[in-house]
Amino acid sequence: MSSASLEEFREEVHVWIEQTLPAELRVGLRKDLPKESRRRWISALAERGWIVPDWPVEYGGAGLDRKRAAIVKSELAAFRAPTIRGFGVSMLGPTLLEFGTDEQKREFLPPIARDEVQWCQGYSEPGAGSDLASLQTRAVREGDEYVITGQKIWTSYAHVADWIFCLVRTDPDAPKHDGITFILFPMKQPGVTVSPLKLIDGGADFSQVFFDGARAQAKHVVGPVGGGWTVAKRLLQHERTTDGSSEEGGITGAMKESLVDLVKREVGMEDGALADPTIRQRLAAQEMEKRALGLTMARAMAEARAGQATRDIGSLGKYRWASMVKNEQDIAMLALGTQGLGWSAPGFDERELERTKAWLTTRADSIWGGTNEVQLNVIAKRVLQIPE
Amino acid sequence: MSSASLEEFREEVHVWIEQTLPAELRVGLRKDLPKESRRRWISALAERGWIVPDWPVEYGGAGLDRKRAAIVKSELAAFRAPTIRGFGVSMLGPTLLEFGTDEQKREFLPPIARDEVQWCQGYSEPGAGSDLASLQTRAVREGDEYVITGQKIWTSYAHVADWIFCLVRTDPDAPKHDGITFILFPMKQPGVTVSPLKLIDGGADFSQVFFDGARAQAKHVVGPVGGGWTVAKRLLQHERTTDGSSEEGGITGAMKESLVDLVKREVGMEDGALADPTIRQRLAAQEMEKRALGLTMARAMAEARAGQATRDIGSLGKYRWASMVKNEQDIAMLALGTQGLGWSAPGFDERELERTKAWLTTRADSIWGGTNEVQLNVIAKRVLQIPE
Amino acid sequence: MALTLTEDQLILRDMARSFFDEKSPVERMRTLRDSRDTTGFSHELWKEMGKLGWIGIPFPEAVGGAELGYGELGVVLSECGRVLAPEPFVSTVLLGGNAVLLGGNEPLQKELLPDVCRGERLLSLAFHEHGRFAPHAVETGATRDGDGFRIRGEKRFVLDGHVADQIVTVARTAGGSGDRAGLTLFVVDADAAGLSVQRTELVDGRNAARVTFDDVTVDATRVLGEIDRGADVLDAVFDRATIGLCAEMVGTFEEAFERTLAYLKTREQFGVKIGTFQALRHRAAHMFGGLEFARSVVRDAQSAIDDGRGDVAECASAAKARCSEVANQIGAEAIQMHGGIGMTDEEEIGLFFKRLKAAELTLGDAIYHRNRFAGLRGY
Amino acid sequence: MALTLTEDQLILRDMARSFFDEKSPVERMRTLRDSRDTTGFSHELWKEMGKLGWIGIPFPEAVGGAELGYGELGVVLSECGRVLAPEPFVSTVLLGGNAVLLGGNEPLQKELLPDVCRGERLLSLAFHEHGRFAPHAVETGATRDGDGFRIRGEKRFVLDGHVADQIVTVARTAGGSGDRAGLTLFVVDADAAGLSVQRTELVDGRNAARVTFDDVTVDATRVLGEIDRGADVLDAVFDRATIGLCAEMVGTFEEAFERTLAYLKTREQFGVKIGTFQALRHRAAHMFGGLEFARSVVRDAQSAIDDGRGDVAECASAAKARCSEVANQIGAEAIQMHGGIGMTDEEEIGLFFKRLKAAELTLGDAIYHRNRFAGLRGY
Repeated sequence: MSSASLEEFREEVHVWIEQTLPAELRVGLRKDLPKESRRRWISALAERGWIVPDWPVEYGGAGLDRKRAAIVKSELAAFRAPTIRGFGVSMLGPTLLEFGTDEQKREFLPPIARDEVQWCQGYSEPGAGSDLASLQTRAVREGDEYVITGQKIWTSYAHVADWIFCLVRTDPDAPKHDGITFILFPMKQPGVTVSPLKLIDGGADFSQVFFDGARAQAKHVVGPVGGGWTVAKRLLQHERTTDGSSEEGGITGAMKESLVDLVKREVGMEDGALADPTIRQRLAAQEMEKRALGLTMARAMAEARAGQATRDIGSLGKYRWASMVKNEQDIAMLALGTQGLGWSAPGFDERELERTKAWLTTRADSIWGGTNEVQLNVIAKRVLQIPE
Repeated sequence: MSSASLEEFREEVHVWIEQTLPAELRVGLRKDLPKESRRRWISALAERGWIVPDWPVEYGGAGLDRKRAAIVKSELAAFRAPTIRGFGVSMLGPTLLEFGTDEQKREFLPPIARDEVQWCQGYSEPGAGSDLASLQTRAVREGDEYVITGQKIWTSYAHVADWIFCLVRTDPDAPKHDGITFILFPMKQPGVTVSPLKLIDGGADFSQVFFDGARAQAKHVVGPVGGGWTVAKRLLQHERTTDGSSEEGGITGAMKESLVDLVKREVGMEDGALADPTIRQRLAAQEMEKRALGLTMARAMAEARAGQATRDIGSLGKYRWASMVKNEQDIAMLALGTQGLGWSAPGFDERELERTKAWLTTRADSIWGGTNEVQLNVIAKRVLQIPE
Repeated sequence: MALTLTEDQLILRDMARSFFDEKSPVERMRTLRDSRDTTGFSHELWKEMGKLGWIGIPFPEAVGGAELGYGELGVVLSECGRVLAPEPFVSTVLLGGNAVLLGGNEPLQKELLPDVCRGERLLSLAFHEHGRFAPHAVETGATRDGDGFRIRGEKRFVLDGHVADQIVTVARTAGGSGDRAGLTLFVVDADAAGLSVQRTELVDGRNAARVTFDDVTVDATRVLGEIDRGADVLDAVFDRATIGLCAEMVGTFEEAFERTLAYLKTREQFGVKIGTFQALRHRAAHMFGGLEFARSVVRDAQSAIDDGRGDVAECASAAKARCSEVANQIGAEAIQMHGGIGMTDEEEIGLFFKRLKAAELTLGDAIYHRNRFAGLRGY
Repeated sequence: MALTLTEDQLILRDMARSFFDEKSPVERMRTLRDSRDTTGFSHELWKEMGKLGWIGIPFPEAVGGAELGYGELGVVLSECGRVLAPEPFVSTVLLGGNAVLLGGNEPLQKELLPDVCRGERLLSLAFHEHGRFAPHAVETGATRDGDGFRIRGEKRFVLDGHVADQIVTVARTAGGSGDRAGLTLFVVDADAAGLSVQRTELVDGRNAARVTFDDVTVDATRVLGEIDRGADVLDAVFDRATIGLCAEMVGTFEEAFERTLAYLKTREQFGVKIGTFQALRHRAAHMFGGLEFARSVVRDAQSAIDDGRGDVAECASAAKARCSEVANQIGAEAIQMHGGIGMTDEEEIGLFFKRLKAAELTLGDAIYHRNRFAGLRGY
């Protein structure tokens, strides 16, 4: 494939988006987009298969190769166009493409590619966090079905999800990792109860999900029965790939006011420098850390592309990212002082309240997606290969 | 015993020291004291049994109770009088009093109490540092003697010592802790070779000691054969008690220039504050830490005296002390900049060179006497009682 | 220097602990928060504490106090901190009460303090005008008006200002913002004309108000300390309040640490208790160090007040710099070691986490107090 | 932005590594130190490096250089750092050489640089007058004297000043100490009358001199850059030198880290390899993070020079702030994890430890560079 044809393709994509995407939607990830306009845009996108451009056409994708798919994504990003990034598109879809039966692919992929079905993830349990494989939710075979009993926690979007992909224990007597099965079933059924989980930041984006005789069809097991751990781990790799991009799109990027601006305003300037030299040092270190993290991730990707042997940087990136994101809010709190202690208006303005919430929300960044401790364990064991 | 009689005793001690101690010796721990004058003073002190005031009179002490012995020590300290703090007085003596046979006490204690015999300690080995009990120096019985082969390291004063108290393995087949014996033997004999160990600070206060068929008398085993571990641990407790006092007498206290003065001079003052606000923060934190450490040790002692149940603070104190002492020199290096990088004159003055050396010397404070890691382990296990 | 508790203090501690365990488990603080209780604490409980003599601890017997010391007050405050009791010790006793005690003449003391000691009068101190603690950065102005003064300005973070009967107000009678000279302290009644108080909701469930002074007139007899030299009183008030707040923090540290330690000993992952992981063990040891060192410097600071030592200011800053650091350390570790469950509102550890951050930033953070300490030490 | 090594750079790295492994194991540096070698490095080895074209990497072909970039120079410097080679890259190439390159007119460049590239001329830069890095704090004065200048003053820490053929000297022709304006750079011959050079011995085995200027006269043709505006050249020299020094440091980090990692994998205590202890594992992971992040920012800084980007100064400070921190971290952990054996002079890790501290404090510590970065970023 010549690079000329790639450039032509980019032009084609660009023109199509330019013509199709209404101006009011060119604003990036926001929750307050005009609904009807957004719906029409997503339909048009789905029509071209560009919600999942690299999926086969028969499953609702555009059947594009890696380079062309990347062009679609980068052009969409350049327009700050709304797109679909749910669990279906980013995690279950790729997993089904790899492990699903033809029947499963035909059944589940096209609705994902058209954004018609919302999925949620049933992984963590109260007793199975970092040690996910110790999960206890049971699935017992009854004819063509499995009957499911147990409890999941940290399930995002559970209250709006139509289906769940879920890890269940089908063989309690097998070794820990061998008794786990990856299964799909509908959320809207008797035996499934969703209970929102209020967090310390006041939000309730996660839920606990209780299964009391919920039913799944046996044909909706993905991969072998008892072979769910392999499927689950692979799916998490997709999650990690998605995570990588969250630096820009995450909570820090969405702030109404940058950290530097906030600190300048709150702490004040004297002779061209921040009035508090200690906070100045911390802010400079934070800016440097953010930049160094970006450079390190970029370098790792470039080295991987160049085939240069290097140590895997993934866990280090997650660890440092979590620390960096938390440190940003810690500095904001120092700069805000008691004005960072508000819970609600009046008395505290929007910029202050969003920092207080962000300070609380980001505490989770060193916990979700592999705790700091797990990342450090992984670095020591797999990256540095220090025998245990 | 009335407190009146204690006060009389203090007065008596005070008057005696006042009359006996020459003015030129009232200068604290220094190496450059006039020799003859010092010798006469130490003799006079030994004569009264006040080198080891709490030891029985028959072994060269003064047979004083705890309170009176403390009075002697505090009066001597008040005069900054030279005294003897070697391994014999502070470590072996108390251990022999507890574990030694009558014959051993008669043979070894009086010369210690008269400062006539120098002792050194044979504990660590190249392969047995934090894990002391894995020591490999072998002692094989031959008639009334043991024949010793092996190697010790970190032996202070080995080149001047007359005798060594040494941990040896008498039973290689017994469980690790059970094959160890505590034994005494002379250093000045064939089969003992002392090789000074040069350290990163340029000093050579420690040695390696090689035993190649060195001989010890069987009657000089302290405690049971194979029971040396118990004796060794008890002796280390005496070492720890001695350590506690080293805060004042240690390297930090002996500096020609205080850290605050050094930083003020090197960094400079502007408007009544240090010209570098970041170093100012670090210096303040360091001063606070030093003070907090002192308060914490004092509180622990006061609580122990008051019989108030509290968690043992010993390991925490050692850990924080080591960190504090190192941090002091780190700050000094920051303040000195490249003037802290000298190895010798010319080009660097005394105050600079002593800081450079101290920076290097103090790296050991988190290693000797139980590494930082060991102290933290002990806190977690014994103090916080977190099951392993 | 009283680094250990006396027999009497040990008895007081046991009494206070039983009292709070029974009447004020952490759950009570949550209920007050979630019900959006209009007071934000319990008047009844406060009066009971008055009857027990605890509110009056630092006040002279002549005004109904117990005339004890910060050693004793610290014992009670630590127990408050342990259960996150939101009663108005900081506002009424440490800030407002101390201002009247240290700056008020006899008539003012006799008028105000007996009710304070009984728990029947609430005070507050209005000084904050910015987010970061800067005690002399006051722009609220007081101008002469006949026999009195007219105050105009706005204050933030007036702790318990929504229920205070009197708000001791720091206003500028001379000089410019940041100047230590030119400040004057006034006792302003809550029902004064031109005064408006707006309650605000805080992250730790406590309450502070925005208070607006729209030409509030106040008589010259209501001045605490000397005109233009209010900072002499104010700085001493802040030292005592800071030390008291630190004592409360130590109680919060203790409880947050003990709960985290207990979690390490019970929570299982990978088939073992998570407390078996050495990295967590070492970090628990560090937390223990933070707690113990904080306890020492706070006890020392308390006795600096009680023994009339000359280094109270230094001790206050050493205590708050330390406690602010340790608040950060223990707060962060408590959440991290509790893992996901620590992120839920249901688990009480999060309440401790929030209170620790609030206390960290109240009356000056570690940076502020390290700078102040350095200044006091001459560098 | 060249974050990865090119094919050519990979080849250069392998060549340099073989060269240093063979000709300059760490033991060589120790021997030079212990023998109190009067030069302190090997003239022969330096000339060999000249023949290989490594000294000339950043210089134009017109003056005998290889006209390559800091990407390439960084590769060689990292390999030097890995074996602690004391050859005069910092003094002759990064400081003195860059001063002539960036400030010298054609005749001066043609006179001096070809020999530099061949390893047959050594340069140095005399700027330091205080312990802490403060590039404009210059009191050494240069006063007009006929067609030239007369220099009077004293410099410290003149790297390799004891063997330099020319000492580029920063002197004040106007203004007062600390002023950026009023500095002028002069090329002073080592044999100039009134110049005295006293070699000093450093903790890392390298060499710096005290240089005294006792009315040293220098011709106006020997000025680099413009009179009174020497800081324009000097600041650019420091940026490049800093970035080069950081590249050297990364090599030292790598080796110190790899040796410590190997020790964790082999040293046994309590019947197990000490690398099995989770606390040490986590700290090893932190060291790895320090190393990788340092590598990234240094590569970025190198390409900022090579690509002619506008943010070289920012990148230099980001690199040195980072490398100074990591030097502290890896140095401290290397000694601590080696335990007692790490305290012995015999074990080579101590040589790395010392070099890391020296590099940390050379050309500005982390505090200095964080402040500078903040200033460049406008806050």
